[in-house]
Amino acid sequence: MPALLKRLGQALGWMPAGFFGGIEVPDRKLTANEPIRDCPVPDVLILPMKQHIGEQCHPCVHIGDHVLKGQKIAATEGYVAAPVHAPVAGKVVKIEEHRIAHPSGLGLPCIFIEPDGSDKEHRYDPLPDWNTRDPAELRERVRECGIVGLGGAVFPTFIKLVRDQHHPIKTLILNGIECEPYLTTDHRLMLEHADEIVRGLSILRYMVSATECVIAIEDNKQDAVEVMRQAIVRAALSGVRVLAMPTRYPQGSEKQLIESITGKQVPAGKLPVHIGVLCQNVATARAVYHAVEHGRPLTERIVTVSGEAMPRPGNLRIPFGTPVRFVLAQCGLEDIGDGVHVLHGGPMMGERLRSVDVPVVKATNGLLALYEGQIRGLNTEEQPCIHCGHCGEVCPIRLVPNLLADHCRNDAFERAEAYQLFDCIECGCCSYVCPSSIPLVHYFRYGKGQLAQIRRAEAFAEESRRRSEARERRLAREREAKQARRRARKASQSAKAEGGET
Amino acid sequence: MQALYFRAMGEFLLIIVSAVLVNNYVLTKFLGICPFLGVSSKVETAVGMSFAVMFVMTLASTASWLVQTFILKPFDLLFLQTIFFILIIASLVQFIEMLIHKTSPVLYQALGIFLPLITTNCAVLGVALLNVQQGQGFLASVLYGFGAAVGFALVLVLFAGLRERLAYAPVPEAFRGAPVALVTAGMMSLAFMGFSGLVKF
Amino acid sequence: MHILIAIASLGGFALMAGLLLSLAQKKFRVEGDPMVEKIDAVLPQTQCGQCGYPGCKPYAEAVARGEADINHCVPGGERTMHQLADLMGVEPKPLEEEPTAPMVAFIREDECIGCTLCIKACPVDAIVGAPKQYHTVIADYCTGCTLCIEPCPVDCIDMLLKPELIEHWAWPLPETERARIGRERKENHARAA
Amino acid sequence: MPIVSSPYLHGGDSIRLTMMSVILALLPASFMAIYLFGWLAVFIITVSMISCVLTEWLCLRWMGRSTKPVWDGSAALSGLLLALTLPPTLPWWMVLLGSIFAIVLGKQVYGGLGYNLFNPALSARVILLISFPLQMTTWLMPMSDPRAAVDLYDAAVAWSLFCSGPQGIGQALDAITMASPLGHVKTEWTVGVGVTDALVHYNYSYLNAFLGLEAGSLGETSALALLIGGIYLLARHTITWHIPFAYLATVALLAAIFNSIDAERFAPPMFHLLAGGLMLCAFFMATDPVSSPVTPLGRLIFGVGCGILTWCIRTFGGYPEGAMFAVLLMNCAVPLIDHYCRPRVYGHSVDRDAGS
Repeated sequence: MPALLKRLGQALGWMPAGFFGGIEVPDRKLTANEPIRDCPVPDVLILPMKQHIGEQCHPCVHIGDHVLKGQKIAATEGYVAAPVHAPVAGKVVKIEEHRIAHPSGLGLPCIFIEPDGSDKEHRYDPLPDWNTRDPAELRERVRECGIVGLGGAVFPTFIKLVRDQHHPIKTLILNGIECEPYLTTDHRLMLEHADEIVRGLSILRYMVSATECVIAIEDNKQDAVEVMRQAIVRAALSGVRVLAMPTRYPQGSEKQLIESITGKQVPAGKLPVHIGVLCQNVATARAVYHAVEHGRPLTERIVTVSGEAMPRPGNLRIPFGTPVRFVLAQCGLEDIGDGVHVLHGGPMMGERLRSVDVPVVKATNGLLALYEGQIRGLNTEEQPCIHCGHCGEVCPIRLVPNLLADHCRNDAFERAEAYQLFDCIECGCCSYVCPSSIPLVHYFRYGKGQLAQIRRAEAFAEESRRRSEARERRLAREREAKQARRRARKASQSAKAEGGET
Repeated sequence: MQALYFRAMGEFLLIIVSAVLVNNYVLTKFLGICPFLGVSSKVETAVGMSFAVMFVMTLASTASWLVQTFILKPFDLLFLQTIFFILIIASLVQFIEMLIHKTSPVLYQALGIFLPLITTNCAVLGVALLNVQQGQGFLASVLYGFGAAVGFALVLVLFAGLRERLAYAPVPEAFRGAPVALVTAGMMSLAFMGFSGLVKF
Repeated sequence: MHILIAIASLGGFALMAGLLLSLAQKKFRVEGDPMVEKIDAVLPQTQCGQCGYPGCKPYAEAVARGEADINHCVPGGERTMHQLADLMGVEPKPLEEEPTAPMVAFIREDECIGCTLCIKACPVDAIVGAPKQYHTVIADYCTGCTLCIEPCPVDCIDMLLKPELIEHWAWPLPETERARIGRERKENHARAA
Repeated sequence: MPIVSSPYLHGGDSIRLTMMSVILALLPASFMAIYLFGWLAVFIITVSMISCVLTEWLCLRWMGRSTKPVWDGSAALSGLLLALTLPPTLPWWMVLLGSIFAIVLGKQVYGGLGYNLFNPALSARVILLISFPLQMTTWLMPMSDPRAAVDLYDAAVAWSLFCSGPQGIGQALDAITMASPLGHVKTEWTVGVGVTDALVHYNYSYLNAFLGLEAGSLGETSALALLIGGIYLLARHTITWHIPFAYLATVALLAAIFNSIDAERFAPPMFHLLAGGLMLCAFFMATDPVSSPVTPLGRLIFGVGCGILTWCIRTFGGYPEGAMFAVLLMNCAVPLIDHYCRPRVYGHSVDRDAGS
């Protein structure tokens, strides 16, 4: 019945993309025809100790050490983490806090490496015979090579690569959607490195023993669809489909893509593996291929450098740690004027950089230079909500964004949580369509941040209460013991006195 | 026989509709305004208050009818009517106060002074008095009391919903708080005028 | 005669109601004050005593009894005040004092003489040390209550700002006119009430 | 530099575009009003719109707020909507009073656009109806009626009627007015005449009712003109289908059921759909975004509620027309409907509230 309803919805245009809601965003893929080119190595590379979601790494090199390209320079014992590797051979010149691409403008400890110009490289053992190896070994390799989801979420990849008896993976989805405007990294990658992506797909499939594979590409990239199909034929793989998905933002969001392809929804608070699906970005698949077959850790990525204010846009292969200012200079943007703003990531989910003196990290999929007039929030004024409900119609997870934003704005955080604030994926569809130009996503982020702080404060208060009560009990016990001693002493004294008398 | 049964059911339905909508105690008789404004800032509290009032009102109209019929009228003590009714209501309110204090201390705190004030709630006494004045039968009186209580509950909860939304609005300085609430109540009352003539009672 | 019937019936009725009520009173007796627990649950448990009571629990008891106002908890700030107002069913009130940024105590160890006075003062046992040994503050447990400052005979305890962590950073409200008006309205409301 | 969150792109929709599209959608009905009631319609619409905008400006100035919202078109729209619900015989000062009610009591008291709990135009309409019951239920013969006694295409005649009422043109009120179909059926029923006979006496025809060639408020007579506007709004996606569909379907269904039970007591569904302010309310009043629910399910419930109340008040109530009361009554319930009719969020099971 739900399937029938869904088909009806698709026919009537309510679910045109296989998931609920969504919007049509302008394409603006300026760099779709620019071949990937190499970015030169800068004078110094800055490697933040956390480029993934999870726990922060600690340096395992010292100032003055010489490191090889691909050598591990930071790691942590934590589970949800990915180690950091040196992208070039060189010398560790300093380890100190440096600003990173984060809306707060705060920094993280970073390792600074000065390249020595040599190309001495450290590699792990290549495993060309991976299909005879234990998947656990391959998983350890993926973890050791610091591979994270390169679509933008930077969640450590190895965590999702589990063989679980309770939740066997049925479908492996390679995400080549790239629904954000401007960005063309996955597109170019599929055109130029289709065979490597398919090899990576085979490895991933072997690791989780998925029965079917889907490579999902938006139907505005027919050339990539064609190239991937040919690559699959060349590799003589069976059970792999290339699907041209309807072009609709946010088709590339993991949850929405899974709903489009399988018709199932990822339960709230669970991972896709719970419904037997593994979803990986095409660039991640390629990184897995390099890590397994060549023993090369993740030290560089493709970045779309684009935007109307960028003189020479292109797709660049950039080593992590390269300062954004240096990258922009390579594309002809030497000094950034007043009316130009640089975005880190795509325009729908990226971050406006307050300073370009931050390094390129694993999450960097685009660097866009836009004119001020193009940027929502700088040239619009928030007006009262007229309850038109457009935000709810486009919300791919079916929140009621306007009421949610009201609760957040008025600090009614418990209410906001009851309205499922934490299910928001911050795709930005609501803000995009809002006729009142309300920065809804900003309110949600505010609400989430405040709620997180409240939760921390509550946990701290609980801990303090526990400690304070423990102290009270201890003090009471001590008083009790003291009184008991005193009584005992008195008793023995009086007994002595009595004994003396008698 | 069946026709009679249907007639009676129709009659009772009319009594309820009349008490809930057409002759709504708050919006058309303007009785019980005090708790209507006092405990309507949150829906949860309003729901709690509604149940308390429904309990008191229904039982009070029942008890007052019994007292009226079996004590006051036979012994010709109608001059004691008010004092008797107040006694009934006060006892019921005391009872419900203990009950709420036991079951929901938060609701007890939230209702605060308005809980004991149900005693002097003019709507409750009004229902009891009007009920016996109309000289209806037992079942009709009970239904009438219940209907009036449901009407009170309905508008109280609706009004609380509106006020929760109002709490987010940048109401002009001079209208903040009670004034805008009264304007809203007035608009509700205007809207309820649409029901006038619905039941000729 | 008539008047006697009146008195008898009224008296009888009142007696009956009184009996029923006293039965109900027995059945629905409330043990203790359940509000204390609820109030204590929203207090920040710094045990700082800035409210004028020796700790969070005593303040909770005072509020539940209606002796203390809802706006005395300085570290809890506006949020705690609003929660208390909700619980007690009263209007929000402006705070007595603006809350300061979160602090932690820090002992300059080279000046510490190991007297253990601060250890005794700490309400959450967040200072470790032994007599004649340096003491140190476990920063993760310190509530910033400043109760250890006073007893220290050599004034070697400083209150430092809690370091700002990038993971703990929270988005501010958007800098739009509407968000600003909303904020001001709320503050005005608190002040006016 | 302020911290601005993503997304950094915007679709370009704005409040002004929304309001302008609704005003555009009301143009057919406005032209119909002018065709039927000549200069009188022009005067009422103009006075109402101008006084609404002016009142809004004065309110904002007086409160010391930014007067920018005056130009977003919402005040003008309220003025136009109010004018279209007024009977054509209304003197100028009542129109002015209505506009002031709409803006001050309907909107600015709550903090302006987006915060009003009730539809401003309908609030003003109801206040006027309660304050001036006679004037608000006196309908003029439209110019399409061969019995029309005054030439409303003559500006001078219309002006004196507008300024000083029927005595201004030396006519008795009775001579130029007639009952509206709804009012006629209701009064006939009270003297014991059934619906069928009442409609025959009235010379009622569905075609005339559909085109709007009958007595009624300025903009509510022509179902055709309102449908054109409503379909434009639906096509432009300013409103969704939920409220108008649920509203009209409920009224039609109730009328059909009861009409089949007793055709003399209960009017047929088509009569209900075409009569009075139902079309105007269904497409323009009940769909006013500010005072209607935002979720699809909420909108359906809202529409059904409006439909039931409209039919009940029309059939059993003291007032011949219930549409505006119905919408105002349902406006009261909007916050609760919004709260309890949220859609099922992605990845959550249906018993969400029980679970969390």
